[in-house]
Amino acid sequence: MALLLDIVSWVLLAAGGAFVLVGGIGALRMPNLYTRMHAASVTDTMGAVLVIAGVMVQAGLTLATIKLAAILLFLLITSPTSSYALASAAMLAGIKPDAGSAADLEDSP
Amino acid sequence: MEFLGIYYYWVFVVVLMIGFYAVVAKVNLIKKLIGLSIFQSAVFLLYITMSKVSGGTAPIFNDEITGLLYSNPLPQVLILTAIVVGISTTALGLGIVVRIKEEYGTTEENEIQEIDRR
Amino acid sequence: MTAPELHLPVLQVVVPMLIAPLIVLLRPQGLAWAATTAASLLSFAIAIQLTTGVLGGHTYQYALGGWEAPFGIALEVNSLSALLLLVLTGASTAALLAGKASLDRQIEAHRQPLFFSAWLLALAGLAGILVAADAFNIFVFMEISSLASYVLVAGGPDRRALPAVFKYLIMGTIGATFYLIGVGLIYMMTGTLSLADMEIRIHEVAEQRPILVAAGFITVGLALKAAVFPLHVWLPNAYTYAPHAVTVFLAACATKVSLFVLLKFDFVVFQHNLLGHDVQFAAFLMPLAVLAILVGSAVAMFESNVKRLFAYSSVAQIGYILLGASMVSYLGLSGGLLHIFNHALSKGTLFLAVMCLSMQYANLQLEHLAGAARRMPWTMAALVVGGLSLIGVPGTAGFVSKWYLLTAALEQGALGMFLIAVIVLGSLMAVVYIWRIIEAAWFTAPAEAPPGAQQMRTEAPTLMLVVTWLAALSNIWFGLVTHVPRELATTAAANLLRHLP
Amino acid sequence: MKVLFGVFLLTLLVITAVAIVRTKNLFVAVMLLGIFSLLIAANFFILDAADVALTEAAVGAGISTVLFLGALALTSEHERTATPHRLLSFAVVTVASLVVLYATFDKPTFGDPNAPVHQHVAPWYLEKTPEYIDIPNVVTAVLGSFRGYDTLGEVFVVFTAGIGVLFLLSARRGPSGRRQTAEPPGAAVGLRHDVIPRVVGRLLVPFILLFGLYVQFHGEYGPGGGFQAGALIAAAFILYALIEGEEQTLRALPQSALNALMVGGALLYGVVGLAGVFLGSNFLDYSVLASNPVSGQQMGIILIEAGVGMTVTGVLLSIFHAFAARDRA
Repeated sequence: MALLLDIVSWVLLAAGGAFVLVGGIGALRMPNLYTRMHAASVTDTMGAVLVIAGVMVQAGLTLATIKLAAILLFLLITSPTSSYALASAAMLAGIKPDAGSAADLEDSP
Repeated sequence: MEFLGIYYYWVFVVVLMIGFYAVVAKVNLIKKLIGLSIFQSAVFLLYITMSKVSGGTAPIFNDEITGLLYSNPLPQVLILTAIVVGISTTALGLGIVVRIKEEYGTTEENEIQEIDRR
Repeated sequence: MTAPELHLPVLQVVVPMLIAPLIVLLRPQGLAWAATTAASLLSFAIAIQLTTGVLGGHTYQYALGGWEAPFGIALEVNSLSALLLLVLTGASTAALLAGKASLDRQIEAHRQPLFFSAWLLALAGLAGILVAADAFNIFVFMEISSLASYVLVAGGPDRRALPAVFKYLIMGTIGATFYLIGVGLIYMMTGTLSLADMEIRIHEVAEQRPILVAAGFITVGLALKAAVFPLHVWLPNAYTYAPHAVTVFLAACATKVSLFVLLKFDFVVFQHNLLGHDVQFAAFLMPLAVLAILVGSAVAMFESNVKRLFAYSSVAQIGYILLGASMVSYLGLSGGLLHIFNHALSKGTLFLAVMCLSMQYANLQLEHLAGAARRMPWTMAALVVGGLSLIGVPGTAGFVSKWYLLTAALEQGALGMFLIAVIVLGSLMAVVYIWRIIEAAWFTAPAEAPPGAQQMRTEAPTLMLVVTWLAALSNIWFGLVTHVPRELATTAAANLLRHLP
Repeated sequence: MKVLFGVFLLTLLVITAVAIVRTKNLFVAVMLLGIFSLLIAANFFILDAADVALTEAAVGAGISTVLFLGALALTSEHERTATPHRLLSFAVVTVASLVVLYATFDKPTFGDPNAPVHQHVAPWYLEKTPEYIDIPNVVTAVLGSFRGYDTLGEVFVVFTAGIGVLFLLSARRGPSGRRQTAEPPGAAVGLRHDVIPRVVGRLLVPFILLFGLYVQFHGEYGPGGGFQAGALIAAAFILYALIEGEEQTLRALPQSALNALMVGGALLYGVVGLAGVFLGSNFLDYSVLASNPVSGQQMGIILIEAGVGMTVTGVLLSIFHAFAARDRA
């Protein structure tokens, strides 16, 4: 049983790690702000959820799991909000969503 | 563990000197304050590194588990105080920079000196 | 000893510190000043009481929270701290009493409560350093006093005060952080923060290298805060553009408090534990002291703004104090410590006189002061008395400490001759720069004075003038009746040198 | 495993620091400084310093970033001048680092329980805290009681910074003080028209406040205490100000209330200290506050932590408002 839990949790953690990695590569490689945000959002969603789930399995039924659940809930509310705020701020600053262009943050003031 | 200890100390030195460099070399006043923050943070790292005991845990007693090894609480207390001192200095420094910008219209040290020389 | 007297060391710090927040709430005009002056007077009274006790051969110890020294924080007042406490609280009180009119002019009424609150915090912070016996506690109070003095200096009406105070902040913080690194390294090797405990425990440390590095960091960090040449670059502008009353207060004591910590560490903690530390200390600091005297005085000779002139002279005077210390002898150290007291008297008087001048002269460039002696004879006379004391003319306080320094130099053999030459040369340069002011004030006709106004006597407000003259007279008093400061300084020197062979 | 963690975090720390110094855009530098603080907080956490990690995260990554941004809004975002005397600075820094590195070789081994740091005073705290104070968090015990005088000083450092900034920013503006940029007035009233951040923000504020209070009053049992709580509560109000605008926040918690918090907290601490004197013991001796010395100590610590929390909240919010008001006018 303990072994099974360990395996499950490690699979979750590894999968979460993989998503975080993909998100990171995406944020580096994508051409402009909106596509980068799109790639980075993988880290917020699948990455965070899987890692926290993996840690929850490790912790078992303890106070720590409840705290982790609270963190997860918090993340599910805040990360879309912050992505939204970021994108809307970018719009206000005049960066046009255009997948083809490479208008970068560094180029625009 | 030995390697990590040396590495911690060296990172302390490197970060300390990066901060120090920013303070002495940069001309922009806000950049100087940012450097000052880094400079002070490095010292925090020095203190906290020495508080660590291998196999120890945070110095908060647990009723259920006894016989634990605890890390040293004293440097942690000192650094709590030092962090507060650091943010206070930063805040005051920023207040001064804002006033300088209002009076001189710039936050670059060389331009301020030039204006004063006139 | 009675029960309240036991609490005096902590009251010295806590009284101004706890009155400071209350000042913020005092909105009506003048009340903030009155309350601050009252608090400062109370601190002065406590300092006198402590000095009396110390002169009676007593050393005050205080365990905060009832926790004994290495575990809790201890306070200690001995003759050295008493000497500096007298200077500190006296300077603050004199500056406040005399400075009312000047501060009212320089600080807008609605900002005064905040300003005076910062004043008391600076006073409390400096007093806290002087009574502390714990290395980290010194850091905390150093920061209170530094932050408060930045606020005070930034109160200056000239916008050039702001870049000056920014430089002061950056260099002060670097100094404090260096000090913190040094304390951290010592703590790493000994496991203690109490100064008395360090003195004993560093001895047991086999590996000395971190201690050596710590000694370097602490000495350099404190030298920065004490404006030891060549780390003095923040001082002239900060003193010049600060409000006049603040210059009186800070010039008399702020840098000396850092010197006090420096001496405490180098002579007591390190001297006891590092082989040949006295030699290194002297080799490192004596050249700096000599350079400070020569360069500081030389720059002062060519400076045209009176406040800046005196600020550079302060750099030189710090050099004298350090020169005494770096001779590492009983006489030399006594002379240095005595010079802390006497320089505070003379420079305090001079800056008080400058404050009086500023009531009539908006511009303190020398050429604008032409004929000032006819307009403000009392002020200029006080300035001359202060100047004579700064030069070290017999019969004034400045002479006593210079005499000590000269006799100490005589003990040093061939090197002593050179030091004597430096001291004499420094004093001669002081004659020159004081003379320049006298020349401008007495022997130069005002360039284009409005007709009729030239002969008018427009003195500074009475209270300001009275305090200035009290300060001037104390220069003469302590030049003739030297018992109290000498006793304090010599006892302190003997105490600091207890680890020398 | 932990070694790997440590090396990873430390390396990132150095990279971030280099990036901060190299970037010309101050906005980017401030954001990176926040990341730097978070990284160093993570380092503190794996070094068993939970309290310090919490403080560094709240202060370094939170409050300090907000203050820097507030100042940037009033100054300029770009570093214009290239660094002069680069070689000279490098030389100074190199010499200084060689001096520090000189100490490396004699220092005690990392984590060695027999190192002198862990011998003299520290074990006494760990041993005597249950007996004298009887609270689980030794850091709070040392901070509040054994070295309570330092903490008193710390509160007054914060207080000094608070009145300092208020003093500086109460001055009349100079010639260049007027704003040149024509910023839309919307910036001053917050994100009032942005529905999503506004709804979510309003949802979060009460929880952040609740968490702040939890950290305040749980400081004896877990990581936390007055300072961290003050920073969190201030953060909640700053978030409120961002979504609802400055004026709304000042209506909820006016400047006079902030002044009262600032002054009241500092005085509360001082009065608790003086109570020891009047009850016939030393300054800051809490054991005379109650008939039982141990509960007296606990009472004293709770009171002074409340004082710390009040002052920190008051000061941080005052500073924030002072910057923001300068922006508005």
